[in-house]
Amino acid sequence: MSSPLTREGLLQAYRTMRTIRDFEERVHVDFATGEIPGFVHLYAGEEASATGICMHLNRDDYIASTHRGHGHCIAKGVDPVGMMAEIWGKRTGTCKGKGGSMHIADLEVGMLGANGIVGGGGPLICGTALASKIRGSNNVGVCFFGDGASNQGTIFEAMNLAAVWKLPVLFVGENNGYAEATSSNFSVACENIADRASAFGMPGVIVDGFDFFAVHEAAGEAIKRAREGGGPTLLEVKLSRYYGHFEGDQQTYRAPGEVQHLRDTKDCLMQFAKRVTSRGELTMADIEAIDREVKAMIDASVVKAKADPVPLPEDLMADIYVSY
Amino acid sequence: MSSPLTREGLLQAYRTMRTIRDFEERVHVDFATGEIPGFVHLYAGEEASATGICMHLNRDDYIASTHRGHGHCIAKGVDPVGMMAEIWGKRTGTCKGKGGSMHIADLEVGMLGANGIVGGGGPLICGTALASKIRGSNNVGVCFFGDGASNQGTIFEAMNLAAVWKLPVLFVGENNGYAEATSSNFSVACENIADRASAFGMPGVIVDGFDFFAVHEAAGEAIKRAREGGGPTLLEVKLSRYYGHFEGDQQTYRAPGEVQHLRDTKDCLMQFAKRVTSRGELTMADIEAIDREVKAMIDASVVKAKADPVPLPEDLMADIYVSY
Amino acid sequence: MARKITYQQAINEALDQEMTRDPSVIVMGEDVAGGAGAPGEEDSWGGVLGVTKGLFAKHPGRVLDTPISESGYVGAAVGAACNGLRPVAELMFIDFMGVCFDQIFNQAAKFRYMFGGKAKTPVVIRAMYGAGFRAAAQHSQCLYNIFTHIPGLKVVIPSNPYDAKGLLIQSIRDNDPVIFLEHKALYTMEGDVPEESYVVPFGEAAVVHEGDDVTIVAFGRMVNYAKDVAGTLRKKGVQCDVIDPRTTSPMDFDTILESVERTGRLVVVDESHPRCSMASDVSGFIAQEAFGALKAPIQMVTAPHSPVPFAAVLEDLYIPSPARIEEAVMRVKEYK
Amino acid sequence: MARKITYQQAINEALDQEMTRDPSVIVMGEDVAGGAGAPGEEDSWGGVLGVTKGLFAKHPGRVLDTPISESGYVGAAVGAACNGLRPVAELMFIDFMGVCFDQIFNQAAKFRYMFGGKAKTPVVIRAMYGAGFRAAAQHSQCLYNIFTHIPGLKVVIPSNPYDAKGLLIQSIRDNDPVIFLEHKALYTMEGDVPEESYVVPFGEAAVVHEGDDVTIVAFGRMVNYAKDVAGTLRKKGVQCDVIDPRTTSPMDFDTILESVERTGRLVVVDESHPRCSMASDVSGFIAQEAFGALKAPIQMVTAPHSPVPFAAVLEDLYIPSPARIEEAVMRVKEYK
Ligand SMILES: Cc1ncc(C[n+]2csc(CCOP(=O)(O)OP(=O)(O)O)c2C)c(N)n1
Ligand SMILES: Cc1ncc(C[n+]2csc(CCOP(=O)(O)OP(=O)(O)O)c2C)c(N)n1
Ligand SMILES: [Mg+2]
Ligand SMILES: [Mg+2]
Repeated sequence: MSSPLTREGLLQAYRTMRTIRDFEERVHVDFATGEIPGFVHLYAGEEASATGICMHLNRDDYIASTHRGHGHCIAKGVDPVGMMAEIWGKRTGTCKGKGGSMHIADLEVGMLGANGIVGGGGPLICGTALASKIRGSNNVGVCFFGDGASNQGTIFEAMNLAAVWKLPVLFVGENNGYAEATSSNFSVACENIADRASAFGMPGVIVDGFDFFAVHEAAGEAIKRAREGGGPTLLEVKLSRYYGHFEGDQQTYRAPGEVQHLRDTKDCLMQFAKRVTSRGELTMADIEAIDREVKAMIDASVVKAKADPVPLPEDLMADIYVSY
Repeated sequence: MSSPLTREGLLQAYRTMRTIRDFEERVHVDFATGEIPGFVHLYAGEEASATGICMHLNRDDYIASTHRGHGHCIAKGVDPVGMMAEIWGKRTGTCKGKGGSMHIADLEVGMLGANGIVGGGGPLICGTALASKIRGSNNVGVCFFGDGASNQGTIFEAMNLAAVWKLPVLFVGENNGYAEATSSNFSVACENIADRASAFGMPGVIVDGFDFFAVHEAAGEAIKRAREGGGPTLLEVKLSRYYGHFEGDQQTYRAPGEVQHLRDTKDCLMQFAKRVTSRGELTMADIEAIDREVKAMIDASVVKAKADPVPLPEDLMADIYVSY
Repeated sequence: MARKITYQQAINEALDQEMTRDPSVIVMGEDVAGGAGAPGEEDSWGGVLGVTKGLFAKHPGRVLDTPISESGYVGAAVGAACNGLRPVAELMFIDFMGVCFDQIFNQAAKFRYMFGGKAKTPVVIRAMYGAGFRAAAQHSQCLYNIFTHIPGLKVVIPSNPYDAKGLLIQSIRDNDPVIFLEHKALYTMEGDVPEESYVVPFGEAAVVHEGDDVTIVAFGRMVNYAKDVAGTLRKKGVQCDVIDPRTTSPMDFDTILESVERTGRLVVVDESHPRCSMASDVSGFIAQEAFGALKAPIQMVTAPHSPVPFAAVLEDLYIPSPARIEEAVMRVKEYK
Repeated sequence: MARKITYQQAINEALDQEMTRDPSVIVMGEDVAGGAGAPGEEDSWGGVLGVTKGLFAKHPGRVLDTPISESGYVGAAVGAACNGLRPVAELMFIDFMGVCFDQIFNQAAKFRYMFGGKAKTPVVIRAMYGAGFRAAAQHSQCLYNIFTHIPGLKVVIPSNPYDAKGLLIQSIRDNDPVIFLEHKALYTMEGDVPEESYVVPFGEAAVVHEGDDVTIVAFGRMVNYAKDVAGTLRKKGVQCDVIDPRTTSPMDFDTILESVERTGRLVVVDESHPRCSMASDVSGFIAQEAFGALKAPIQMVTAPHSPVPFAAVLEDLYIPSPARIEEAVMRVKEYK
């Protein structure tokens, strides 16, 4: 299979995936020390999904994300430095420290928010897509949701609404096999999430979420169709999360060695690097340069986040309304 | 196709359908005089569905109904005399005049209520079925819902839940082509409601709702499977309502002559009578005897309803809680 | 200003004028475009009671029928508001909020705050509320107190055609999420309504009757009852201020405070159930802020702590009556 | 009575004892059975914070994991209650009520009334509420006022382990729908809890501190703050009654009335937003029923009209503090 990506594209893809990975690994470490407050859900392991999809998007396209939103944010172009400050609860954060990990949003880059409510993003993305359509632009909306969320009424309603209104939406069911501790084999009554597409008269596609190129290609087709007025698609991405549901989760519900095995054999960054270097599309030097660059950036983001000021008392009552 | 019904069964089927029809036609007439208060949604035209399905049910099986609930109530064994009084707002009504047309319920005969909330019954019926299952009885639950309701998140969630928990439930999508004034061709993104069954790993069956025998047979199979532990089924019944969405609706959204044509060519009572008499299963005398008997009963129910007392002031604060 | 139209027509006119003025205004809801896909007449319905009738033809492509998926389309309205539109979503009966409340109170209401001031969510959710139609427990509730509780929402309850038009135009132009509640029993109420466009600002109560003996604060349909009672009592020598807050969030507590400081006596009339209601909200506020001025116990006239009954005789008992309002006013007036 | 266990253990014990006593009691919710279908350990989780851990093995077939379909399973609990079970459904965070409110307030709450007294719906909906976990705007709300408003529901807010156990047992045995709210910051609170089964009746407030100068009514976690403040103030010569209503519906207004008639001064402490809150509910009631006894303005100490912020420094400002409670008590105490 030939890759439609340029060298720049490949570098960008790797940089994005590496940034997500390092961001999450670092949050994992810092959470353990007790310095990061609240509930934090890490995206490590799933990088190929957000990256392969969001590479097709412009600034004016929107995504709606989930509680596990850091990866989607970074892939859509939210500044990781601001994100880190947000997660640390600082005034310099993307949301001035008022949202935290579960509510990072940056409408300026088309990121409509992580969401503390499972399935909350489905209806919302129909709205951004409707606005794009009514304005006559060719922008699209992408809704990320998990296997657990695929059983939430809001997601079903959103799929039907998007189909009825022929909206330019891509529904991305990130099936990592678990909703908290509950298996998707239990909670999803049909075989695959993608099987639900036919209930809404839209195409359903399954893709290997460890394979950046597969995700990229499948998403590209669906997004192209959406931009051209062909309506919504349901894309199921099969993948795995490397950490617990949230930080602190002991994960005793998982099979022993489950994650290590995936890390060793299927990791998306590893596969990507192997493929592009073996084909001579990028060199190990390219890869390592990015690794260094990203590591430095993430380290710096934490140094900055730690040093940054916390919100001011007057922030408590600010920005509740535009006017009141 | 041979009918598994005895003479007694055929008489009962016809009596039930005739009772529903006459009940609704009479409410239609009395509503027009302004004597009946509130919102009233008539089931006339759809009789074969409620009847063909509920004939398979016992007293301890439950049904959950809709705003268009009179037919389901009568088919499940709620007393039409009490229902008429309820619709007239009388203290002798099934719900003591406190529920009205949209909330007739009689738990003693397994009727869990009409419902003013579209899609409200889906989750509820999962609950009655769960209770049956946990108790180890072989009782089932039947959820009636419309084509419009088939787009409501609660119905999707209920179908998934019933499948996940392998509950003895029959989901009956009564597709009469409209939700209020909106066509199901518009609102349901796939071809048939039954196509949605595969999204929940259950069988989906389509049946002609003007044909009592077809409904009866299809429902029989599904209910048998449910009783035997085979889990839920989605049955789509294609039918039509003869009156407006609610009483007062001018129905200008319908094609001219649409209803008259169906009444003339497909009416479920007409088809039923033709079939059983032509086969010699019942005689015209049998049919006419029921017609007379039902007419007298409905007439009497209205005479009684009109004469019955209205609720007492103290009823306002009665039965809010079991104890408070 | 001599033209008289109904509350329902005033709402239709506000929508029409705003859609004409601003192409980013869209309307969506069940049957608001008259029934999509149906074979008969176009724009047959215009919403369940015909309030949006005629908009579909005048504003092609901007009046959208929806499936019965309230979470879906109310959430879509919220999302569209984040992407530059000013959607007006019709939630038929406010009683249906239970199937879509999350999109309203956890999403729309909180975006601006959670996102550090970077979001703007100019969405209007219109719905009918209130008892009196023999529509029973699931189609007759008020529920405005629930929305009033939620920071980030604005809540509007017009009591007459003039306010309905001006407040709806303001709601559409407003940059925050607005819950706009229409009492179904007021749709046929007639009143003077200017033809041209105008706004009634939020957070400014109307004093619809003046007097120095007793302050009556009433909401929505109850304003009209209170005004009638005040008229009757004037003839009996009791002078009442009747205050219509018009919006419960923001709420013009200043006007109430000023009045109670003058009268020392307060009656609050609210069609809701009593617990944690607007009646208790106003009473609690005054008991905290104007205690020194109070000369009598505050009286709350509300519906009872019961679901709305179907039978006419019970529903009529359920709804606060002019007689009960008058009685409450006399009770505080005569309190020594 | 010497055994100390935590609030969380008390809840687990109540569930366990009732499930043992009555086979019609079942428990359902997300991960309450530990994570169905997963390949690892059985009963791994026991609900998101482990409250139901261990029940799965002890009560086979009666502790059920659910898909993330709150309308679906909460409604199923309601339906099962109509068919003879006594389900306890766990709605993880009360903030999620927005995706399933209809099944609670239009279905469960209204059945008995709408059906003319023929239904009985003994369902319990358990959920966490409250701020303090840095869980931000969508996982930190109180919302009990919303449920309190709805006729047909009962609402329970235990402030300590003893009450948590006794009230939960009562909730399960009760024949009406009950919203049972657990403050997440109280899960680790220890207290004396009898091993045997017992009930704390609904509608009976606890007076957790006694004094004749000022009445403090507080809810949930705030009861503990108020008690501490009362302890401090006692040393400073100010004597407070601290009343914990324990259930807000039914609500023991009598105990509050009796206290205010004695003290003439009232402070209400409520972790909710202020509008249409329990704070305003109690204040409004007293301003109507005990006006003659009041010697000072009622003071409401609540969270502000803002979503719950994430940053610790802001969340700490958001939550009513002992300092603010003390200040309010002193204000009413010193009022002339
Ligand atoms: C409406 C709602 N229900 C439940 C939760 C609690 N919750 C948060 S994440 C989660 C699991 C989500 O699983 P999935 O959709 O598969 O996403 P994943 O965590 O695997 O990325 C649950 C149950 C919630 N936040 N919102
Ligand atoms: C949650 C909710 N949304 C909307 C309505 C208003 N409503 C009542 S009946 C109805 C149409 C239902 O259509 P369908 O499900 O096809 O049933 P039918 O009336 O055709 O029998 C609508 C929109 C409602 N009662 N509840
Ligand atoms: Mg998952
Ligand atoms: Mg229909």
